[in-house]
Amino acid sequence: MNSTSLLVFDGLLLVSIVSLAWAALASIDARRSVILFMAFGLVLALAWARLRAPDVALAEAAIGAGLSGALLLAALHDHDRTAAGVGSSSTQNQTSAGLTTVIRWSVTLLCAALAVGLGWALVHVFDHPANDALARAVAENLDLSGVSNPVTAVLLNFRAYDTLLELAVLLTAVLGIFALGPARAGYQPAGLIFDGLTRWLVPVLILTAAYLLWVGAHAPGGAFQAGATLAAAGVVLRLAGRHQIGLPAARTLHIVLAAGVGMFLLVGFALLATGRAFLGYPPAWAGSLILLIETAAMLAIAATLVSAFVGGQPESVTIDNEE
Amino acid sequence: MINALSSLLILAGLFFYIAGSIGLLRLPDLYSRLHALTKADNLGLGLLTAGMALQMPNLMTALKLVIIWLAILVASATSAHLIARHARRRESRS
Amino acid sequence: MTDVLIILVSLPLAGALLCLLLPRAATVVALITAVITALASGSLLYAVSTQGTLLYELGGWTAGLGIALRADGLSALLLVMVALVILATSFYASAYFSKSAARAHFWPLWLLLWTALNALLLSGDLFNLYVTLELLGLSAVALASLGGKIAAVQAALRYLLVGLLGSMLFLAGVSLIYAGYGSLDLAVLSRTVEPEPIAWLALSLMTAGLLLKTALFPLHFWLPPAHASAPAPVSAALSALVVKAAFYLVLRLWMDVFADVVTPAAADLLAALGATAVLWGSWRALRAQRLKVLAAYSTVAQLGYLFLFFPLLQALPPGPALDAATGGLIMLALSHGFAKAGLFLAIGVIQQRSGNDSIAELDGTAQRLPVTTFAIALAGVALIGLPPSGAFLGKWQLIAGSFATGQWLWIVVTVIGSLLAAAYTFRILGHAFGSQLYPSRAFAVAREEWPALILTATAAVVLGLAGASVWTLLEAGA
Amino acid sequence: MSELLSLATMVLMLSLLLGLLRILRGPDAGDRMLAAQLIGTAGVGLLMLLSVLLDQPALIDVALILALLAAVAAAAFTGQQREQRDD
Amino acid sequence: MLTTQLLYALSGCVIVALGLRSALLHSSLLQRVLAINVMGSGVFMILLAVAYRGAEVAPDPVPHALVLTGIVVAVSATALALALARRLAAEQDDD
Repeated sequence: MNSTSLLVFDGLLLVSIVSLAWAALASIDARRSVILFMAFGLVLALAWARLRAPDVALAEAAIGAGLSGALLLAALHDHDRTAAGVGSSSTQNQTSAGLTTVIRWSVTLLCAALAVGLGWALVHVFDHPANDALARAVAENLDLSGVSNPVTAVLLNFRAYDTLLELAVLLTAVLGIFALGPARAGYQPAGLIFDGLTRWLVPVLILTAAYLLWVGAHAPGGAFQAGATLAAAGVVLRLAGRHQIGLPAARTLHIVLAAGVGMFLLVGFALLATGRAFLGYPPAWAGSLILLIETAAMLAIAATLVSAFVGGQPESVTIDNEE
Repeated sequence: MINALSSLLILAGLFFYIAGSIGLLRLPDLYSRLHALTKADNLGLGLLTAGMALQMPNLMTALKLVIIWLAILVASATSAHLIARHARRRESRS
Repeated sequence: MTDVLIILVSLPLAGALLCLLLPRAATVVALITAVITALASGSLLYAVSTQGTLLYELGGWTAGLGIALRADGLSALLLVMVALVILATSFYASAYFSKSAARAHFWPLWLLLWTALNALLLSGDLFNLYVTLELLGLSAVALASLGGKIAAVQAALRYLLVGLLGSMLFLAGVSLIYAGYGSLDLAVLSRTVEPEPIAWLALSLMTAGLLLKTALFPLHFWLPPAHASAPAPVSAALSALVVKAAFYLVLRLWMDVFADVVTPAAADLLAALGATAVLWGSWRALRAQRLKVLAAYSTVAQLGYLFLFFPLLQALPPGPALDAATGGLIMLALSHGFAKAGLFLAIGVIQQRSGNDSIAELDGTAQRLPVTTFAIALAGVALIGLPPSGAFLGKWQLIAGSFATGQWLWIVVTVIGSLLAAAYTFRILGHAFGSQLYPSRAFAVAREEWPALILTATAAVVLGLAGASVWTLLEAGA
Repeated sequence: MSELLSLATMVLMLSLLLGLLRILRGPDAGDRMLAAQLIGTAGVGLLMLLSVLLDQPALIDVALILALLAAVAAAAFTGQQREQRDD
Repeated sequence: MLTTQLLYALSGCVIVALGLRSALLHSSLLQRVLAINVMGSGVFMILLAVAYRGAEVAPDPVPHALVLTGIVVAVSATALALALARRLAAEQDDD
């Protein structure tokens, strides 16, 4: 592809991204916003692919264009059922009522100034040759990391601590959701066509998740993309009105949700006990330990996302109280 | 030979993409637009995939392309069916 | 020895998992975790005082490629405050939630909050700080919504959205820093950051995000509803610790990493906002009808004082005077942390006994709940800044520094703010010692009353008496 | 061959933009969902082409996930159309 | 200077500003959640543009990893926000 046609491609892609963002945010109709937002995620995945970030493109395709959309659509449905929902402005109308044109314009100007400032600073940065010290350090240590995909090496070895805390964020979110009350009511059993889709789609999603987990060591992929894909299988089952959506019951669900953080901690403590640094894998073991952690993380991510879609603990899973 | 066949398939795929997209934009009502979209989904992507598959280095990648096509096919069939039903119900209500 | 840094993060995290997996034993597990983590925090403080700044490179990778944890005097002191406040509050919470169905949800989230606080105070990496901010924000929101009442959920939702916006601004700043300097490690950045547009813009974005989270006037609008409608132990942690964690980060960035980038005018702007916060927050606290609302507005005011130090730290030349002012700032932050946590716990006791926290209906509290009333009085001593409280030493340094740099305005603000604090404290006590007895006030159990007393006594007496050692520690850990 | 693929990229981009117009114009949710699907189909095609043009075999995987999740999104959208059980 | 890098980075700036404006001005809850997500995508675009090194050179993997972490954190926060909104709607319905 020659550089001119690539430039045209970039221009058109960016125009669609910016106009989708604009339209999604400008719309007053909540349903319209959500659909536009899903399309926005879809086109973003193309941009990430174009920027040679296939790992991110995979995650965006699975989460940005897929699961976030499913979550938002489910929230919209609640909105339809109850008069005051996510789309309504009832909680904030004291601010919107007092919002004068002056405020509106000054905020707009401020944001425009921010965009200009950011752009100007970045132009300034791009004038200099890129600072490659960190990228080079990653490349030099890649052999010791146990994987050959540099992004996986950063996520699960060099900056594994970020990933540990990120899994803690996921756990916090799902525990917060559980604390808010029972799950949504389920969906009605699906019709013939939808059922056919389910039968075909669910096994393919599960296989794809396993493939992404395995391939992540040496090519784009990994626990997050795999977890999101696996979660998509649960979401489809839920939408098809199945009771069994792959989420285990009660105590087991909690174990799976805790598995990602738990496996990280177990490995970390074990290495600490053998006199190494926390999460300082011995190079010979690094590959296997990373796969172990990633498998647990994938299950935890999938269970978390499905639980978030379900909107709470499935009925039988409520924690029993002594009282 | 394979290259020529592949090019032919891709060109044919592009034709249906164009036809489907223009149809989606220009046709007057939801049903005909739905019909146009199915062209782009089923035939456009199908032919494009077939053309690309001929050029793929290994069987695994070609297999992935087939799954991609099937997934789009199923997605399009399901949503087309349900969107049409939804629209029909809405019309009968109003 | 430096292993204690990662232990301080992973221990409460492991405790949270255990509480989740053993819901019946959650209270016991949480209390044991709290005691051990508090001991570890103490040993960190000791290690910093003997060995200076500690560094722990995670995964054995050099900082920069990997993520480093760092502990100096400032972070060690705040860690110990976090540990003591959470330890005392945990004992209180074990009684507060003993009959509540929310208990099974509370303990895992509570320990996740602690994980986030410790991770934030120890992190030496800019992007890692973003993740800890999100962990802190989400766990705080989940805890604040535990009340389940409509007001609590509504306040929690606004709290979440404000917090997310703050994190996003912070992340935008982090991205600019990575674009400009190619590193995320704070130590590397403190050497390489130059006073130039990209650093100013990045620091402004990060600061704006953090000011939202630390609720500096006029970005405080979300704080009173969130802090006033959460369960009492959660309010204590939110007011004493969570907003202070964001403040710590502002301080770290302005005085340490970006010290060469900050201009006096910017420091003056923060102080001006702080001064407004002192006056506005104190005034609203004085006008409050409910104890929790009073305490929440008092937090807005007390955070304002902390920002008054910024122009002093900017203007003072490196040397004893600067160290003294820094110590004063930390003393004030610690003192407020202990006092405000204790105050919220005391209010919780009153609220659980009488069913509400209306100030007008406090009469008789002094006879029925003497320990709690005494705790409120001690908290008042610290909030006003009377001797021998830690706040007295802090405000003394604030005034001394203002004298030294000729910034008289901050002295006036401090005096007016303290008078207003005295007014609202005596308003509470005046009602509490009122003679009319409300029949509903029964006696409380010790587990509920004593944590508040211990915390407020720490603020009002212990910190003041142990003041000198704080300054020594800061020098050791610098 | 590369010229043909470049041409194909442009054609699919055009198709995506037409879908964009429809999604902005509506008028109702069904239309928008159809348009989103066209954008998805064009996106999948574009990813396959980019995979060859930019020499990034992994983009085929991205196309695969996008196609599968498009099916999930269609299910989520239509799942809503059915009434929820009130239990 | 790479034109591609610049184009994507500048678009990222515009998206950040669009998201921030809506997050500050919008009154509807869903719109605010979407706005914050859009703003995050803009930041991610800046990060990935910074990582880009041209069509022939492998990009810097560190920002890729940061963006992946950011995406997962964003979806967690979104899920919690939607759950809170659902609970709020249910409570308001009861009144």
